[in-house]
Amino acid sequence: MLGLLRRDLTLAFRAGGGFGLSLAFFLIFATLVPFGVGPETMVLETIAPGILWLGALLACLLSLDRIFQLDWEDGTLDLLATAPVPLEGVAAMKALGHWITTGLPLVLAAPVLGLLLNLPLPAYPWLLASLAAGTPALSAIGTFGAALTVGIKRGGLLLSLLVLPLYVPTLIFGALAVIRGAEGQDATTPLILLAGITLGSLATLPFAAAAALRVNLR
Amino acid sequence: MLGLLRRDLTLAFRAGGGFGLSLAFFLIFATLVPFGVGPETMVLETIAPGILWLGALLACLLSLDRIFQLDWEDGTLDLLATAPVPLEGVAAMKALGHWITTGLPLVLAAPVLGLLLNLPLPAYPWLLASLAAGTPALSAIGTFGAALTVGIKRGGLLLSLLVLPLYVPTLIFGALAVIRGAEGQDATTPLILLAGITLGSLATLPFAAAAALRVNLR
Amino acid sequence: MASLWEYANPRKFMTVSGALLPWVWGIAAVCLVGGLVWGFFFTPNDFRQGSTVKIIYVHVPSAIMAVNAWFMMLITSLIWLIRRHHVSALAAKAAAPVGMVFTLIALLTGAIWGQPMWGTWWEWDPRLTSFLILFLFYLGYMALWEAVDNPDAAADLTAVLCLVGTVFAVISRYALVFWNQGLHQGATLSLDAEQNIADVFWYPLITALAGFGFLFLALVLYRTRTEIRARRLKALIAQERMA
Amino acid sequence: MPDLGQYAIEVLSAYAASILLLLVIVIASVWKARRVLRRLSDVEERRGKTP
Amino acid sequence: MRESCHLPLDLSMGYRWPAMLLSVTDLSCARGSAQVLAGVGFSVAEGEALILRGPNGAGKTTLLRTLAGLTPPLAGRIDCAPDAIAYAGHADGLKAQLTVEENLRFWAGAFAARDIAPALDAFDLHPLADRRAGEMSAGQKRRLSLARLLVTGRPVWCLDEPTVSLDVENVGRFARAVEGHIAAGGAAVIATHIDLGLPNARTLDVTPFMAKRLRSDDPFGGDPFAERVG
Amino acid sequence: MRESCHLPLDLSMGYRWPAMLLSVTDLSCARGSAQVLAGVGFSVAEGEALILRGPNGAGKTTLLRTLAGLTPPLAGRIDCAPDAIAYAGHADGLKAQLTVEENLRFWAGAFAARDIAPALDAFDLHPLADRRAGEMSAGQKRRLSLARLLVTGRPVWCLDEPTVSLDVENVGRFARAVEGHIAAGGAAVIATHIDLGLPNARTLDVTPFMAKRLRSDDPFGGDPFAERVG
Ligand code: HEM
Ligand SMILES: Nc1ncnc2c1ncn2[C@@H]1O[C@H](COP(=O)(O)OP(=O)(O)OP(=O)(O)O)[C@@H](O)[C@H]1O
Ligand SMILES: Nc1ncnc2c1ncn2[C@@H]1O[C@H](COP(=O)(O)OP(=O)(O)OP(=O)(O)O)[C@@H](O)[C@H]1O
Ligand SMILES: [Mg+2]
Ligand SMILES: [Mg+2]
Repeated sequence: MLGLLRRDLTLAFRAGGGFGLSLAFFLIFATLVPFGVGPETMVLETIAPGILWLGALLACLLSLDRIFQLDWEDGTLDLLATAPVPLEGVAAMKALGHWITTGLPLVLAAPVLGLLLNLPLPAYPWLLASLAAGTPALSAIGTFGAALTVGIKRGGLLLSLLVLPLYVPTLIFGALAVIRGAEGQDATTPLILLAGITLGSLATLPFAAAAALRVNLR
Repeated sequence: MLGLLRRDLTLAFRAGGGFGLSLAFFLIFATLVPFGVGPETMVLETIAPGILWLGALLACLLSLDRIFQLDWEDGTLDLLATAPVPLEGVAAMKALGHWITTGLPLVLAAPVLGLLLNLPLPAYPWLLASLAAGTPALSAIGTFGAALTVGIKRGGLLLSLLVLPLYVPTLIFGALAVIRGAEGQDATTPLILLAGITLGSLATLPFAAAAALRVNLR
Repeated sequence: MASLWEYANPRKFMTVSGALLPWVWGIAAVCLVGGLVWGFFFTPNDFRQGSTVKIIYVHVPSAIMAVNAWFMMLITSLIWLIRRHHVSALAAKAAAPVGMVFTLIALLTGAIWGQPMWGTWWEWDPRLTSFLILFLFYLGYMALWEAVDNPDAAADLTAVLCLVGTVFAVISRYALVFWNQGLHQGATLSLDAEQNIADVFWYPLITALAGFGFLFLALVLYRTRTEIRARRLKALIAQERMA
Repeated sequence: MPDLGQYAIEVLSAYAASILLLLVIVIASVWKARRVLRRLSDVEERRGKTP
Repeated sequence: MRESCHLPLDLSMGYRWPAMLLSVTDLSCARGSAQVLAGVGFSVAEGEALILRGPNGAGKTTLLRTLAGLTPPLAGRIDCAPDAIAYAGHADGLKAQLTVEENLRFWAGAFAARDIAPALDAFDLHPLADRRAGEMSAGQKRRLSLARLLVTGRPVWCLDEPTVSLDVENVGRFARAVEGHIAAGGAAVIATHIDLGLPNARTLDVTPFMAKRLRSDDPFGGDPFAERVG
Repeated sequence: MRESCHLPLDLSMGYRWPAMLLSVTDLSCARGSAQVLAGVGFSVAEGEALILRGPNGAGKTTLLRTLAGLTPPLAGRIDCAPDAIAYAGHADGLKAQLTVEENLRFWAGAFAARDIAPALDAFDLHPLADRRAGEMSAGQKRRLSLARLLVTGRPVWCLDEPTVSLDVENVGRFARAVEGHIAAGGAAVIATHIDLGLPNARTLDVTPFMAKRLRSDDPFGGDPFAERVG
């Protein structure tokens, strides 16, 4: 199972594997927002926390459909299902791999992006903490969604549709933590709730994902 | 070549084909923004034009990588390249098909979405006009990006990275038209510029896309 | 003139660039150190901007060279597309990271300069924003080179991207000016002498500019040599694998 | 050392950042050049032995 | 439906397998929502190879997927030790960006095998070991996907047209690999249309088991909507 | 490199093709960045079928892709009328969500053919006409992708392992389709490892043309990085 994680990471680092691209997307998204919204500093400051979290969420979303799709297309998933590894473990490893390649870079680069959107200084630690606590949930939920839609051609948008509502609580608490932080308040409560969501997703969703995979392989 | 368009549309309408999903994505995105940004009407009103255009752009983006990917994987693209249809025509038809399945529904549904974000009343005609004039450019640019990255596994994020900077002018003029409209001003100039970009992209990018396809098929 | 294309032969390029490089490195070092030391230590402060005016000696040259690097890539890409000279494509590949670093320097020094001058690190001003877009173009261009395995295909695709990207960069710039009038300075280095800044700032500035220019040249030559070797290495490894 | 007045931090950090970035690109280039050259000469040598 | 066989031997060691490795009784299989096969019964003992034959669309792939546990059977039973089956289908499960060796190592890891050298040997993959899977010809890829079977360490091989794209020499290698496997006490169920060069293999034609889809009594085999509902 | 042949006949009508449909002189082909074949020469006349043989990895697929114009040749010339070649490779270009008939109609449209009935007949696809391509067995899909050749109306078929997954009966159908095509004045170049039942076909073994990749004189065939760069 660690072999699976290692393989996925190797694939991500190989040419065209997509490591770091979520970061690039996030960067681009954060730069595009002012183009749409207009350059007024005040408005940007108000919406910065929400936009940053939205960007993280979308960067995650864009890479979801490849979690299982490639393995499904080339038959790897069939073979993994018959191999002596539990599918739950496969799903968990896939989620972990996804987080390492998309969530982690976002967490590390978040401060730079905050700068672009004029995020107020006191919000930075909260941005970092909330991203660190929340992005694993995004990966876990996304893996579940990807498992549901594996095998559906052009499933990308369907996947977004399924996953976005599930992302709402994470988004709300994540953004709330940063907003509170930006206003200089304490944001421990939303952060704890966020961590709760993450732990809950990590504990249960791999099982749901494995069940969905089994159905889709039939 | 019209056969290609007809086939693509049939595929889009069949189960799992993805028609209407861009709309659904747009809808969800528009509902998520208030969660991230907070529900203050005033802030929402200010950012509504930009967010609407951003949503359209992202909905487009999410469906781009499938424009050529599936045809490449199953060998259809090889066969089309040897068929008596010019690849430029193939690229143009693909762009048109993409616009009909993603751009057009957005244009038609834009008023509803404006409502969700408290878009000021005078902005509606400008929203409609700018989306109608601008989304074809998004599809044409996106088709070019998709042709560049066809054949690259997990090319989705690379594609976004390549395409997003190209989207900037469209986004700026599109959002500007709506912003001016929302302020009750005349927005003809950005609209004309938008139409200019669209015409320019439609006239030149299919050739660039065909060149990229030829390279990728080698 | 026909003989100019001979330098696109890898071997010829290697000999010529090998001979040139020490000189280019030398001139680059002299101009760069000279210009920066002159600018930093031996120029007066501006009466309005105070000592911050010294930032100009890194900001402006890097900004100018960042744009020029893109133009150089555009031209080499065109040469590759039209005349299929491999070295030309590799030179474009070699220039991209250098251009990206120059862009980054311009962005960073601009941001640092913005704090005392405009009271903000970042402002969505057309000049600044189009530089950010340029930065993104560099990123995308480099990512595309990395993502495509076959070197010739990668050269073709990135060349097409460079062409299309240039057009859109120009449109973006225009769009941005339309969108926001901006805070940024106008041209300082115009040929029209009336508008130019005072000579005390001007001479060290063009020395630093020459320094950045020669550094760019040196880096591109040097990196192109590396790319040529890497290309040969790749070909040899492929050959061994096939055997 | 010239007197930089109240903007000392800005000016110094601008110069430091620029010089740092220039060093990064130069060192990265040299590093990559060395690595490629080493690997290339390995391979060429191997080929030279087994023609 | 899938049950482990009730034999006194310890199956998990993998050194000595019981005589009957796989036996199938009155099995009905479905693909998508339609029943494809009905009443299939056969058994495969240690040291045996069974060739599945039948025209295109007869249901060989469906049967093999059911045996491998990827599709649940509609009816009937499959008696087989748990985790005894190694399946190889039409798709080959290779990653284009990984080398031959990396691909094999990954599967060796998944099946807790230690050594990939015998697998590389069996299909003469040593010269290709550092080649990326995406840069190989169709037959070379197929050899790699067959080599995977040797690292699974599983007694029953269920193979779906394994020799597609293989040249004569490699079909021979494959036959030797199967013979080696069954000589070591394994078994194989192989669907194919061509001659594999396995003279001692039994053959099972699936044609007689093809479900008559318009049979009036039970056309959909277990579909609850097959009866008139209103 | 690719040139139309200089024959006085009007080729575009498709009723009467000139004697020599395809001729290849001293062709070098590359796959990825490595040269695979060198010095290939052959020609195929009207009414002829040429079987390409060679071990896995010899370069059959590479040669066919070069003939079809998908990969530019490194050197040599291919003399052939423009738009004369119909290519069918390992991938079959079918859309899983479209029915058999819709798939065929699409290709018929792309090649400006009027009628798909003969193609359906030739591979007995009428009973499957309304089935979605995704819901067919491997052999049924392959039949559909072969039927596509009949709607291209092109004189030279370049086929890469066309009979993969086909049962004996359908291999027979394929052989008859090829015979009918060449009897009507067409030609075929077919790479395969098995016997196709085309007794009159010529055979070309590509093994002698495999590029000696470690030859010191011209290891890369046109790659400017072949010389030592210093
Ligand atoms: C992040 C912020 C900034 C960026 C990205 C930026 C970018 C640029 C660019 C692209 C140029 C044009 C070079 C050319 O001629 O091609 C430039 C020149 C210049 N910048 Fe900035 N700049 C920034 C901030 C500032 C600030 C805060 C100041 C001073 C108040 C400043 C002063 C200048 C001056 C004096 C020039 C020379 C003008 C000329 O020769 O055209 N910049 N900068
Ligand atoms: N995904 C599917 N959904 C519904 N029916 C299917 C599906 N796949 C195959 N079938 C049908 O089920 C039947 C059995 O298919 P199967 O793939 O098992 O045949 P096969 O014996 O393997 O044939 P081949 O020799 O062509 O591979 C066929 O009639 C086929 O049309
Ligand atoms: N994408 C690729 N990149 C680099 N080399 C490749 C690629 N595909 C194939 N090759 C190599 O090129 C050579 C010729 O491959 P090709 O596919 O033409 O062989 P083939 O004769 O069709 O073999 P098969 O019978 O196995 O299909 C092989 O040695 C193969 O390893
Ligand atoms: Mg089958
Ligand atoms: Mg082949």
